[in-house]
Amino acid sequence: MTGLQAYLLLSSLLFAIGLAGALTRRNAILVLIGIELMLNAANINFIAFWHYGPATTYITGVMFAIFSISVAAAEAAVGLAIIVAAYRHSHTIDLDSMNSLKG
Amino acid sequence: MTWIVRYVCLIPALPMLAAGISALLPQRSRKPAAGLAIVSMAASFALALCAFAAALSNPSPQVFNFSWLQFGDQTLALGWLLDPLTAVMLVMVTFVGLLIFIYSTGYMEHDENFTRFFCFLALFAGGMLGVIIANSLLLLFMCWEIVGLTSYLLIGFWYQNPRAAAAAKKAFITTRIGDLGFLIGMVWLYAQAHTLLFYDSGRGALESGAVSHLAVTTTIYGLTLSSAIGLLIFCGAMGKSGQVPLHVWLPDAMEGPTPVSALIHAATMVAAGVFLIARIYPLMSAHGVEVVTPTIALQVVTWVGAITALFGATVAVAQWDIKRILAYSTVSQLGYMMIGLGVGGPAVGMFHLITHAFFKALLFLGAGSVIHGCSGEQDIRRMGGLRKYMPLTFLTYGIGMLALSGFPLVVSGFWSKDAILYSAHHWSVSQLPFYMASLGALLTAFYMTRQVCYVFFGTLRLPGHGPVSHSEPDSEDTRHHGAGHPHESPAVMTAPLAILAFFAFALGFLGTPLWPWFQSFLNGDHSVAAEHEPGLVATMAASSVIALLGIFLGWLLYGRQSIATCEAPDVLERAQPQTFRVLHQAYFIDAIYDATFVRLTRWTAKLADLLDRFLFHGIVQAISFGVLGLAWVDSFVDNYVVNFGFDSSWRSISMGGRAMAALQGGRVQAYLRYIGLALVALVLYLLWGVAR
Amino acid sequence: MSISFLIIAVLIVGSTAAAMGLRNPIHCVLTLSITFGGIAALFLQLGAEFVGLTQIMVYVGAVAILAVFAIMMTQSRRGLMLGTFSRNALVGLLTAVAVFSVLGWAVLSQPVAGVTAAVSPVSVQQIGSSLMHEYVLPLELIGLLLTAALIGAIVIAMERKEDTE
Amino acid sequence: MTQTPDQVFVILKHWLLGYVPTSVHAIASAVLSILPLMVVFPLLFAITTLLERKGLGRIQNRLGPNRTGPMGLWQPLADGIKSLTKEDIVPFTADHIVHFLAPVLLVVAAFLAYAVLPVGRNMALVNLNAGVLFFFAVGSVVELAVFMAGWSSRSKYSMLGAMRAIAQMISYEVPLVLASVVVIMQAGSLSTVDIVERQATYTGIFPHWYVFTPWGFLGFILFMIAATAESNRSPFDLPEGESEIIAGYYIEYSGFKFALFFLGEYLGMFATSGIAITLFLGGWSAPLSVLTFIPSWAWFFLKLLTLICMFIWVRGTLPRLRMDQLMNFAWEFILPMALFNMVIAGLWRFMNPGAVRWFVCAFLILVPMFVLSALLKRKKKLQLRTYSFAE
Repeated sequence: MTGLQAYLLLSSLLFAIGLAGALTRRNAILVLIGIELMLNAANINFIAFWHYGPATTYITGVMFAIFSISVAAAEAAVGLAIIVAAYRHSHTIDLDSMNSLKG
Repeated sequence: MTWIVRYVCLIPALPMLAAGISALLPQRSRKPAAGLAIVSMAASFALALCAFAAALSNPSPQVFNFSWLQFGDQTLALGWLLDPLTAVMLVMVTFVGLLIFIYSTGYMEHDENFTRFFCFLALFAGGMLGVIIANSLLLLFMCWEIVGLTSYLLIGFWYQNPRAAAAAKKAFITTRIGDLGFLIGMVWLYAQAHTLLFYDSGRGALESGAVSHLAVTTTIYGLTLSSAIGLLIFCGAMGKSGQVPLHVWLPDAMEGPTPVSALIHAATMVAAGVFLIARIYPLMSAHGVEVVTPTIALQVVTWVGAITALFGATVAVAQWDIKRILAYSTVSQLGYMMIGLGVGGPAVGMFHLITHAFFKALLFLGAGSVIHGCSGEQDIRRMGGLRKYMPLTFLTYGIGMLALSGFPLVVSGFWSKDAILYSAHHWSVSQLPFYMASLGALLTAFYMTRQVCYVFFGTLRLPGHGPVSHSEPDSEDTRHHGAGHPHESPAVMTAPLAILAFFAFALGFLGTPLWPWFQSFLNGDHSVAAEHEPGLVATMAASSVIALLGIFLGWLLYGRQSIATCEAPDVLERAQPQTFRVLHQAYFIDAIYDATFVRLTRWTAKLADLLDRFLFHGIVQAISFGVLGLAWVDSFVDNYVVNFGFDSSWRSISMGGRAMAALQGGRVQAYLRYIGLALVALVLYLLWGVAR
Repeated sequence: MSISFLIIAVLIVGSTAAAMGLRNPIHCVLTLSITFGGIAALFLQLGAEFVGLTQIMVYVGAVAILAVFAIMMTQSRRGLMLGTFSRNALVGLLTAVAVFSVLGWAVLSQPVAGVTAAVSPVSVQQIGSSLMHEYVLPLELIGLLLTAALIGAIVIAMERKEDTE
Repeated sequence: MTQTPDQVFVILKHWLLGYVPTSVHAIASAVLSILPLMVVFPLLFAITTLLERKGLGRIQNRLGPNRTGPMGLWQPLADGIKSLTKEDIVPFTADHIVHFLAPVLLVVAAFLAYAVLPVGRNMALVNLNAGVLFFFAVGSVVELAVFMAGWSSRSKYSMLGAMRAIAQMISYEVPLVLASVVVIMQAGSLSTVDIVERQATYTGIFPHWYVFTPWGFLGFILFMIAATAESNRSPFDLPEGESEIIAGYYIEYSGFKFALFFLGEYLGMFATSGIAITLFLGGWSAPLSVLTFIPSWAWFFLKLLTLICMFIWVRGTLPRLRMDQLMNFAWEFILPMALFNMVIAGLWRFMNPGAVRWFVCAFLILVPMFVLSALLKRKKKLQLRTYSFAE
């Protein structure tokens, strides 16, 4: 197993754990966090590919990670705001009981 | 390239910026709006002076181009340029504009839409300056349209007044007719020359490469391409500069505030057409190698100018409204400029443009001062004797009148008009324009004298004032506080008058035949040498005589005995009522347009309406009935044949739908699960593809 | 593969598993911040200093705190939650396992050796200048996105007053 | 460059390293660098507590501690012994692990911040490429520690204190970072060492400290205000306002853990002061070129003590703010000013050096300052407060 493969394996494990969390948790906030973890796993891939890429002077991977972090921050802010608003509406953040579009 | 060329674009940009900012200001912030406009204009003036200095030291066109947008392999470039023509116009427009802005703060003081007024005024100035600096016909056209728009807005500034609104619409539509020709010409030029830039280091549309190509290619009726395109563009200039037959909007435009009339419809905007012709003069005058007579385009320009000059002068003789007289005078003078361009080249036409801008702005502002003083009265029959009440206005107005009449040797109007007459006299095609112009000059002096006599001499005939009702005209009290008494305007209005009067005097000496500095500057050679050409003195003498004769005639008919009452008919009206009526109605051109074009349009509209109502409506009805019948048949078939089949199929569809709906249970995690499974499938597919 | 990588990897995986498996959501977030720190350490180890520090600042300093706040604000009034895991948790877990096995197979089956040349850590100047040159449009877009998210989050989460019509 | 008194600690370290086998060279070097910091700053903490109590006493027209030792000099020692020997009380319902980890994390984070502080010439622990960013990244960890402390205690007071503290820290972290961005713009580097070296040059005898520019001065003031709020010190000490919520988030701590919180807070204050010195006050550089014979580390600590005295002075002078005032001040004054300051700094960079530049920038700063403060003042209207988020 090479260095790059180790990183990729770690990131796919992280991705899978994040996915598992997002799929199994009831708490909407934790589902969101699972998705954040998946994004982080992707970031690890970017950085790893940059590091093991042909030339580290091409910093596309780094830039991509930075942009991805920014997007993730925006996503977290809006997602949590939506959850808070939904909680105010239905007094629960249990995803199993939040399956109706009706108010 | 000096630094100023790069920053020339600031000259129009500053007023536009001021307009944009003041558009956002609330209505009550009058001072900031006016201050913004004036400061921006002053800054533009300063920049224009810098540009002028730069052009003085380097008279060849200096350009700054950039590509604006690109589609396919075509690039549309915009840019601006600095050459003597631009520099002269920049200084004139910014200077006159600045003065008029200052004047307007006094004139519009009581108007509730003061802020809007200055916003429009600044936008106008920006557009006009944009026209001047444009190095691309496209940019010029854009700014041209801005100017047209602001003209519309300003003529209709008092839009509550239906006549002003109508005048605004008229101006807009009439100029648009001309602009159509302009647009077609522009498109044609682009198709032929593949560029709309004027100067582009050898590749521009006005430079020898493109021009020589255009000048030798002929199109319909043996016209050269350059002439045909030039004539189309001239259509735009005709609309903007009020040449016959598109002049009808200009007198009506006097419904706008007087500073607007001065700025737009006398000094600058109407001159834009002349400027445009001067700008594309290389195109207009381009001819093949063997032909040396003036091109068809220039001949058309000359003839249109001559007709306009004479037309305007004759009509102005028979007007009562102080501003309409000046408006028709403007039409006439624009005709002179066109003659000058046609027969003598840009220098001659532009010289008259510049001098005219100053003295016509002066006259209009003077008229505004008179109107302001008489509380809105515009009919010269109801004025009279104002020289006692408004001495400063009278003095400056008199100077303007002398300049317009071409009083010999001292005023600027004489020199510029003389140059035109001289060139016309030497025109190789025909002498007729010379005689028309001379007659026009005679009439010009005549009607100006008439107007001054009516307004400033004689006795006061304002309604509510008997001829002698003002017993103590000089007492301070009646002067300033009398409700209907004429009074002198505030200093903020008279100061610009004085400045303009000075220039109306002095500018002429830049272009006398003895020292033709202006002409040589515009033509680009620096040999400031007096050229003694044959017949020069004779022409000068002739034009002096004409002017003096006109003034004398005017004084004879109107000044000798003072006009007593406002009901008294005009001297000419008494002598020739029919002719006077024709002239007063401006040859019934408006009526003719009403009877022909407008009625034609109405009839076409009515016809279309009738067609719509009966023919098309009938067809539609028939079709709808047919469709209804078909539908009835169809519904029969539907009910008894098709429905059965559909019933069974919708059942299966709704079952499928229910099955699909089960997938979308509203549970987010279920969706995420599908995505995860899809990801698995995708990766497997990709791997399988690689493995194969 | 170095020792430090192994340590960090174990830390990350352990804390992530805890974050996704613990009962108390606050504990989840706290362990999650360990994960974020570990990922930042991974970035630092790989020479992406700026990204690593940004990771800490954004995730530990902002996202984790935000999540904590959200949890505090949504603490159910009816007491404890019905349960930690949803009804279909097993299916979800199986899906995740399937994803991991497929991804892991993909990683291991491909000969992605990568180049292990001398690594020069990316400097902040480099990032800054490329943000201002090549990536200026994405930068502007991100700025717009963040502004929109800021305003949107406030608007969404703001409590509307019922009594004002 | 290598004056002996200036570089005495560096030389000492290298001398000591000579006695260490090369295999453990790296670790030994790290230990030798870290250990002095871990000794010096807690010592400074001890001195500061005494200084603060004495100083506050003087300001409040009383004597302050004077019983232990000559003039009360042994007071810190006594305090330390007392807190070490006190019983460690953990609430029954508390989340034990988190309750234990919170003070540890706080102190660790505070110590980590010193890694990038250049306390003297060649005396920065690491010269990180993104040093300033590192500082702020570590600073954001403190928030988590505060939350852990407040939440794990299962007490309403501590929870409220933690919420207040976090809200305040987040609000003031934005202007804190923005105020320092101007320096980064000017220096063109995120490395603390580079930033100090940019400032350690002289025109005549005057140094090029950033505080001597209009934007730098404004940035320094904003930074100090934000730093005061960030370290929860008076007048921004709402999270631990004694009269309202007793001691805030560490109300349920006692004994040595309480002391750790105290230590962590003071260390945080030193660290922010240190970074303020680094960014604006020229770090270890001497204020006049003729004074460079005094060792650089001495200058750093002199400046640090000055700033600490300033903190004490402010604490003794200003009353505590109300929560809404605190938030309004952050979002309506400091943040816009910081943003505006960035514009000014950009302008500064593109104008020609000279007095004109100085005056133009100063003028451009003064105008929005007056406008914003007038706006803040105008809102001072007495009315019933409406609570939108506290239920």
